[in-house]
Amino acid sequence: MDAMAIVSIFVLAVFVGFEVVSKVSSTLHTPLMSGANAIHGVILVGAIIVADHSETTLELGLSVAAIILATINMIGGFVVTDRMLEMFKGNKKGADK
Amino acid sequence: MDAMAIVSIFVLAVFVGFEVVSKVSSTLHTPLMSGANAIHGVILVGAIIVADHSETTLELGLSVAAIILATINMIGGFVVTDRMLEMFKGNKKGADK
Amino acid sequence: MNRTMYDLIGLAAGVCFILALKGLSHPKTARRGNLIGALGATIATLVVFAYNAPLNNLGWIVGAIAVGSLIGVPAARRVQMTQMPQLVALFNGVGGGAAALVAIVEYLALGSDASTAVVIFTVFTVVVGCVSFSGSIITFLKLQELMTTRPVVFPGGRFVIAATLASVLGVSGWVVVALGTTPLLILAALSLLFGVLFVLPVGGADVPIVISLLNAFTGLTVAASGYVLDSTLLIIAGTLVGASGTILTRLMADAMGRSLFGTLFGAFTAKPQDASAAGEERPVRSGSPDDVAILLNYARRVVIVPGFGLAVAQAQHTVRELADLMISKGIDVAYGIHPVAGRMPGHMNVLLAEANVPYDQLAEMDEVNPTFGQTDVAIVIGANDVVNPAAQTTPGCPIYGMPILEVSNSANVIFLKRSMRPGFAGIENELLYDPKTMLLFGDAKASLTKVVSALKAL
Amino acid sequence: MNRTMYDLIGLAAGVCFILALKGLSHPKTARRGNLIGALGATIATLVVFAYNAPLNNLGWIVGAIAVGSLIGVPAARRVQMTQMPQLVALFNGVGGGAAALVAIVEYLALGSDASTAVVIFTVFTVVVGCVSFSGSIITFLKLQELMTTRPVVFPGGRFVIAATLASVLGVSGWVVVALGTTPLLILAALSLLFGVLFVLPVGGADVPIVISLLNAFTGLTVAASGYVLDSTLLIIAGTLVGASGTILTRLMADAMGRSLFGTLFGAFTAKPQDASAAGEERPVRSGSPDDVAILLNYARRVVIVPGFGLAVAQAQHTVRELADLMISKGIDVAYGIHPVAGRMPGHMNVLLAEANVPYDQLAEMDEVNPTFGQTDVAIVIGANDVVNPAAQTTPGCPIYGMPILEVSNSANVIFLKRSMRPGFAGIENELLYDPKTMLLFGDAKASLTKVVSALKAL
Ligand SMILES: NC(=O)c1ccc[n+]([C@@H]2O[C@H](COP(=O)([O-])OP(=O)(O)OC[C@H]3O[C@@H](n4cnc5c(N)ncnc54)[C@H](OP(=O)(O)O)[C@@H]3O)[C@@H](O)[C@H]2O)c1
Ligand SMILES: NC(=O)c1ccc[n+]([C@@H]2O[C@H](COP(=O)([O-])OP(=O)(O)OC[C@H]3O[C@@H](n4cnc5c(N)ncnc54)[C@H](OP(=O)(O)O)[C@@H]3O)[C@@H](O)[C@H]2O)c1
Repeated sequence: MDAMAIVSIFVLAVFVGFEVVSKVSSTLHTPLMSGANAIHGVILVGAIIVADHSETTLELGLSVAAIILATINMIGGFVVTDRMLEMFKGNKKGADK
Repeated sequence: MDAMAIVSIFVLAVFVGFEVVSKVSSTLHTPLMSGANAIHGVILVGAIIVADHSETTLELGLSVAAIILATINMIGGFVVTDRMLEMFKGNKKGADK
Repeated sequence: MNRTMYDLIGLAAGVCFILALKGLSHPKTARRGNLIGALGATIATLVVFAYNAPLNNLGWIVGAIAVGSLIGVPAARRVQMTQMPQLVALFNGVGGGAAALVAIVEYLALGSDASTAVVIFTVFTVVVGCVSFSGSIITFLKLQELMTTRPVVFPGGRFVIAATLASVLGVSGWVVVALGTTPLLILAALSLLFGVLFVLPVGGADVPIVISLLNAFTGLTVAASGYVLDSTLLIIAGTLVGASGTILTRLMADAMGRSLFGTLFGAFTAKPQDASAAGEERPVRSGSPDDVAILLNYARRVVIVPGFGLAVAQAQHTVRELADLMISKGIDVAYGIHPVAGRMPGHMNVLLAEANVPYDQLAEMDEVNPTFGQTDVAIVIGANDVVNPAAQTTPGCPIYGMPILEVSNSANVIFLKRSMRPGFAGIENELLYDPKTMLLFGDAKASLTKVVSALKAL
Repeated sequence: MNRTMYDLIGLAAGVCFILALKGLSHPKTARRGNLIGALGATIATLVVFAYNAPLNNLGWIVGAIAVGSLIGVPAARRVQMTQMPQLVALFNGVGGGAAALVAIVEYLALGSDASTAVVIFTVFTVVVGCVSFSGSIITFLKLQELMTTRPVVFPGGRFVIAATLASVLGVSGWVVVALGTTPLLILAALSLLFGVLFVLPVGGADVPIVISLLNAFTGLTVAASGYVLDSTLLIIAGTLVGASGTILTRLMADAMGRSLFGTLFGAFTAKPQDASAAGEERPVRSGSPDDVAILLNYARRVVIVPGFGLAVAQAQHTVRELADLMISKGIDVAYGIHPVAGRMPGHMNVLLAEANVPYDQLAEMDEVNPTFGQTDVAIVIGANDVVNPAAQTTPGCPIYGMPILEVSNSANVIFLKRSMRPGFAGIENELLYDPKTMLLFGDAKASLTKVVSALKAL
């Protein structure tokens, strides 16, 4: 994909990121952070790709480590976020506020 | 630019468009519509490009017509939007609401 | 200038457009937003000149731009505020037309090597551009009241529309497969026709919604041209307008209490309506300025309901004078502002702001409706549809479902209008015949002036 | 599976992430949003397997994923609510670490044909990934209170930091120019060091802000890897997190009344502070549960200010019992909720929701502060920093500038805490020595139970 396309995508994604969260209420700061944190766990995809390409044991070793860490980030992140939000069930009304 | 990039750009731009206006107050509906309307006047760029490439008189004639219309859309659009908004000066306080 | 540079500047222009829309959706930043948009457009235009320099047909191009400016700027400068919406409609139409023309030229220039995608997008632009063009013209005629603002529906109309749409699609397919000029022109003609038929059945309050929709359409055509002309800028700008336009259309529909679906497919579902013709012979209670003055003088609370007529009569200053006078007499005065009173959202706010009416006297529909019960006099100045009970009582009438200002709950209702003619939606207003209603005929400004002096005299 | 398919599915995953963030920022949709995010991540992972099938080292890959899950899931399931923020910090750290490792592998695999851009982005990822990793670990230690939560500042510290940063940049340049493994490892080491030094001087309330910032950093590294690995998905996902994370960091800083700049460059500007050591020998007025009960019994209005200690003591049900009891006695009761009371925003809302405290009894800071004037008793349960006047009176103290609950305006203040130890920010609270303050020492739950029975007895 040519550089220009990537720049455009980057710029647009920045705007989406800004706009989408700009109105979040302070009650949701932590869950939102935690969710976003889980999202960057997709680096797992990158880790898998490099593991696939690894030739040397060093490369493979590092890739495997990367996969483990990325998985922890991704799966753990989504689970803990869900648990945080679960706790809000209590006061839907509150949440609406 | 490859098709994939274009699709990505399109999708992201859709989200930006949605998010950016989703909170507009009804007082601004008309100016916003008018402003957006002026923005699509950039088809002028397209009109200029085809005029540049025109070989036959027919093509040139149509392109020239396109340029005229696009210019009306673009310049007229921005001017009229500005005039609409000018009228809000009166009640900033109101506008803030 | 190299390609990267060109693209980067194009992207910058795109960002300007994003910031423009962002700004335009907040009152404080709206004006700056519009200017940023204009900046972006300027950059975009200049960079094309720079990148493709020297342009062929440069003279023609510059000349055309000059002509366009000479038409567009004065039109935008001179137009009356009350006519801005139809001007916007017109501008949107020409934009669509421009997109269609560009696409036609592209089509003519298409080599047989053109990818199917390119052909499809070109044809798409021609069709939607034409629809947007002719449709906008009709909305213009409606708002400008050069034709009836009421839904134009003829028996079997919806079948005609369906047929037209079908043939548009059919011919499109044909045009994509068999490149050819004649089929394309037929297609354009059919699309123009469809645009007309699509908008004709739309009436009254729905018109601005349709303008917004066509505006979004035009945006999409621009995006499509961007694909064909390989211009990221056009893709971004067009998509932005398409997306934001769609949302905006929904927001407008909600604000006017209209179902978007009903509006869009009204064309297919609309049945001929027997909206009762205006001005029947039925008794009404009309009064003199003095009668009005007396009513007001002994009121504790008065709600002023301004409408399109106030704008026509340019009576904003006079109405303020009256309000101040009443306040000085210790009467509790409020203006009841309906979201779609007038001809553009915010029309009344703007109008009264001109007369520096204190903002805290303006009450939005939701605030004011509950208070009519305690209101002695509701004085309706050049408004009609926005207080028409038919919106609640008469299913199938053009404004049915639109939330209204429930003036009929107040002890007395006074209408200032020139005649028994109906309003924008072209439907009879039962409230005019209500025993608690008093009509003061004449131009709003003239009537108000009389009322003021009468009230002073008391 | 062909490339287009792969890319399209990737884009779909990207859209999931957008929708996830969108959902997460509205209470009603937050949970669904998170699930959509998880869905996107799953899709993204599966499609890599499908597209590159058959993967080399498949066994290793699957095994690693299994191990990761076996570590991550139980950790996330078991963690106490009060410890979630540090777990998030930890997860963020490992994410950064993963990005750095991926980049290192890429770097090792780089042919001499690699474009400068690719090299630069790779190095960028290594650096920022390492910073995010070590920095997050430190924040974890701070929140877990495995190390002091107070700013760690040593004389000349800021020069050390500046020097480290400089050398990081220097070595980066070197690594970009002269591809080589050793320099890269040096760079990684330096970056790790910088991460530590960057976070050490951050104290108290700023910790969560820094976590959010590092979170945004990690996002950017992911975007960079996306560029190197030519994966649109990674670019979009990474950029989204980077952008939203940045905004979120600012919002958090505002909510806690911190200057973002101060937080970021605190490292460079922080001077050793003489935050007075906890627990000096000064007279305080401590009371018995009965004293407290009596005060409450004759109060007309009581405001309960919960803090971290309430969570530690898990006294939410007991406090509700007390509140209900007071209400039954006709006392007007409200909970004053500080935005950063506890250890995560919304911590108190969540805690009290567990005890089904009626939502309308929860008053946010801005609502409740003006009412302390008419409040007879403010009962502060396991809160400290959020009511510490030092935030307003002592420039340069770690929480200076943070808006607080102004309990000192109420006629009486009661503190329920176990000792004279300070709170999270580790600073003395003058209010404890205020004559109008009464301290009830002991675990919040135990004390509350006693107060309830005493109050019942009256
Ligand atoms: N706000 C928007 O965005 C927008 C846009 C497009 C359409 N619309 C539609 O426009 C309508 C607005 O309702 P509305 O009540 O404000 O206006 P209206 O329903 O159009 O009624 C205006 C009334 O003012 C009277 N009038 C006209 N000129 C006058 C003058 N010089 N002096 C005194 N009276 C005068 C007319 O009666 P006479 O002729 O007898 O004097 C007419 O009954 C709604 O149907 C709305 O849906 C709104
Ligand atoms: N909300 C967030 O997002 C967030 C995140 C990270 C940091 N922070 C920071 O955390 C702090 C929150 O302020 P805060 O007032 O809620 O808490 P705090 O300032 O940390 O004070 C907690 C108090 O509770 C007492 N305590 C602890 N365990 C107790 C127990 N079992 N029974 C009774 N009392 C107990 C402690 O005193 P004893 O030890 O004497 O009992 C301590 O004084 C702020 O500095 C904030 O910036 C907030």
